[in-house]
Amino acid sequence: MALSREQLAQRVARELEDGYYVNLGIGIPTLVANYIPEGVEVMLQSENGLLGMGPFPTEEQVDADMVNAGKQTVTAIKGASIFSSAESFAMIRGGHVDLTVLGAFEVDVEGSIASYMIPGKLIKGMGGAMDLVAGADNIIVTMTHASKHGESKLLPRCTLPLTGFGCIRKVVTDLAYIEIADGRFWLRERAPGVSVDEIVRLTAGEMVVPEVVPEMVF
Amino acid sequence: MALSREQLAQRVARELEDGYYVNLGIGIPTLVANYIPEGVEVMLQSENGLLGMGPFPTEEQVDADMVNAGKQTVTAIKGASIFSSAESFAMIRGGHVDLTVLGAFEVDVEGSIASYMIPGKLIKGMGGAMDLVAGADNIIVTMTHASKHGESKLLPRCTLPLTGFGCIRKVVTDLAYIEIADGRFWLRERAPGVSVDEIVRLTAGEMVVPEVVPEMVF
Amino acid sequence: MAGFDKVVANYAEAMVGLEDGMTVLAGGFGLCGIPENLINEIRRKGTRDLTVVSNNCGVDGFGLGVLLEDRQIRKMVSSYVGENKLFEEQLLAGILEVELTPQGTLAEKMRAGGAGIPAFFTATGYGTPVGEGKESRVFNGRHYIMEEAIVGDFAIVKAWKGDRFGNLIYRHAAQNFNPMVATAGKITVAEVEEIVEPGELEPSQVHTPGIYIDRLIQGHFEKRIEKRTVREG
Amino acid sequence: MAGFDKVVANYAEAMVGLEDGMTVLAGGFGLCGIPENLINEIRRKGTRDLTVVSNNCGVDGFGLGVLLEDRQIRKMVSSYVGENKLFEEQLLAGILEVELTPQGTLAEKMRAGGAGIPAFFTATGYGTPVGEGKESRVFNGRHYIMEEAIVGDFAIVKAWKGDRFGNLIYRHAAQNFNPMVATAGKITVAEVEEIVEPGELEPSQVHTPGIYIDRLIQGHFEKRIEKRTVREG
Repeated sequence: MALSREQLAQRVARELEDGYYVNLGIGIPTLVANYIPEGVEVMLQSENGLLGMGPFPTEEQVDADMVNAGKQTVTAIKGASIFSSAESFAMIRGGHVDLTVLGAFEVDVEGSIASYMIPGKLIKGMGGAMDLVAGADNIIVTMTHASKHGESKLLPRCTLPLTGFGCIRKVVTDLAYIEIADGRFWLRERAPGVSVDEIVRLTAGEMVVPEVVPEMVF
Repeated sequence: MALSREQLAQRVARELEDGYYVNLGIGIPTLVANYIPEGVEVMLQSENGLLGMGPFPTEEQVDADMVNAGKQTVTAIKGASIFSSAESFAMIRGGHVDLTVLGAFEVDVEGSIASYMIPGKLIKGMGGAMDLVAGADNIIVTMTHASKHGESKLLPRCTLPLTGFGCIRKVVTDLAYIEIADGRFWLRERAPGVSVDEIVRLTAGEMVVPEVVPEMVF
Repeated sequence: MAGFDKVVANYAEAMVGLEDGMTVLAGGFGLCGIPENLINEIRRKGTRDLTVVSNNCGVDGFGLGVLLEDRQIRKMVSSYVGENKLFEEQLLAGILEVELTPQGTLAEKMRAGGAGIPAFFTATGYGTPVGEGKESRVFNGRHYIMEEAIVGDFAIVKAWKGDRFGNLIYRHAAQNFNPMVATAGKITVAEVEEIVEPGELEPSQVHTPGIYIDRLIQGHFEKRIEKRTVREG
Repeated sequence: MAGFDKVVANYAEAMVGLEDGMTVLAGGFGLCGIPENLINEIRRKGTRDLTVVSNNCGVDGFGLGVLLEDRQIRKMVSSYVGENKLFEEQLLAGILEVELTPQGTLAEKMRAGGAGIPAFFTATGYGTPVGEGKESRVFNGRHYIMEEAIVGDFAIVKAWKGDRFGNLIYRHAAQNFNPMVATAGKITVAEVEEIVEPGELEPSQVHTPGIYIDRLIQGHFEKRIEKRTVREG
């Protein structure tokens, strides 16, 4: 069975290490915060200018001056710091954030990612996504493996305009955990009950399939 | 008579306007702070990272964490701000300081300045001088008009390594107030009792001499 | 102006000199920390053909969105403009131009503009539509593109407290783009929740030194919330 | 390390991993705000062939000057090195190299190093010995040179207060180069006058966010004054 949104978040959360500074994109990546493993502490960075983002506020705590990169009202943890957006992206661009998790439309065997623009549709903008993919060494993309029509999102080459060129090494889809290296996809894990054949069939880019592909356990 | 150090500072101080942010270099420029005209308020910038430098501290006020660009202990006025050296030079390089006053070895008709290095002597470094001359629109150089041996410091072309290229428009020497424009010096004022002839004789670079050259009054 | 007192009497005075065709930089992120009254004054003034540089364009009827109603904006330089119906309409009708700029590059372009740095290299946007037509170069085996600084004719920011000398402190995450915007305007106007006397702000805690601020005004703020998200108390 | 607690037990632990031949960035201006105990630990450790990037090289017997005594520094990158007899001797003897860098360019090169900007343009140094051999270019009719970023293997800074997460606040003008140095080290070590608990520093008043700090230690400081200037009380 394909992973649920929660399972996707759970699988991504296993990549978290103690002491990681993490930037979580909008959507499924945000859910990762709910599955931080036992014994692991991470600190959330929000690119508008907040390090140490806390949970949503209670009604009484709501403050218009306290929002995250998704413009949602949030809180700050003890030991947080708040700074300008220039400082925030200095932090991101300079590679100081340990892990970035974000969604995508397409990823290719070179590690390029398309996530912000579908030609013909209205372009709303890339926000901080281009800076995030260019700045981080360690990025996890989460997305469905294929479109509703069965078209693979793991391609030999992205067809949509790129958000970043050659910057993605890890992808968690609803079917598999895949690494990108040497211009190929490497199948590392499969979702429970999903066959290697199905993953291969829905992966358009060249993929290396090891003899044993462990099943994820939840 | 050639101007004294105090008179040099006094003459420079007449260029101050109300509301000016000013950076004063080490030596004679520092004395300018003693001659701020009546009704004029200026704020002193110190390039290590202080805007709103006050007078030297009393014995009781001395604080090792409160120094100016000359590494002297200083105080801060009410309404001062303190920041990093990157921010300080952003301010300087970005042209936000209204007036910079500094000394020099040589100035030439193109407005180039040499002030930090005499080949063959030990080079101690340029500190912030190169940033200051490159960043400010409005710079006043103060220096003696000629060396003890009568060699002009106002040259067709600087002979020493430059601190800045084509950036100086105003020079106050112990003999004259001179502006630089169109590749020439323009004699604007002379020190009390100093003849135009003497100034001309001690100026190596091409100089335009108007019919009337007013005498400075102190 | 006497000495360093930057306080002006009213909003009309705050925006004196703003003319048709100018470039205006505006602080704020979404609706957080925006100079809402200065924006309203631009609306009232009716200045047209503006190029506005701001991370977003407000929402319909609030923030920079109000400048769309009388078509005062000709071009918007932003990283994200998805919150605004009127924006979309004017864009599709071809009466509004947009230059999408990655958020971090936008912040850095304004910081550079204020800091006298005409251009810098960044990996952001290399190999993407943002990098098209821009010079690229390899440093230490990695590809970068050259981005140029942004300087505005006017810059408008919103802070929490400001002293009469223009020293500003921002409140919480309302800081966002305001500090860079403040440095990059030929004329910079700040509106604050509270004007205090010089000496009341701790010098080393000032976010924006007064040297960047030309005019200061105290305003009342609605502080509209764009996405109110709460949890059980 | 458990979670984000950056506090280390002693100075030896603070400087673990420093090796011969490395580049060390050090905060401070003159003797103001220098990481004096971390410098002394480098002395004690005897690490050699260091390239040290710092605005100055201390004075004889204090600050970075102590690293000259056993000839631990091979190259110094500074804007001004005029306060030090031993420095002069080693320079003239050819056992020490110096790369003079304008003060603002030095600050910006380290800021760029920490911010992922490999190079930037500045007018500072154009047409001077600093600009020789560097690419120059005209923007808006003005000449600029390209300067590249500086990144260090180690960065050592001194702050006033730091919380266990490494968030730092500097005291008065002891801020100077410390914030940029803190961002530009592969390993950054901070020593502070006082370690406080997370939550004790106001988030928007933190000068250096803890993300830049790998290790934190509380020290005792002599805070020697370089030029004591006073007026009548």
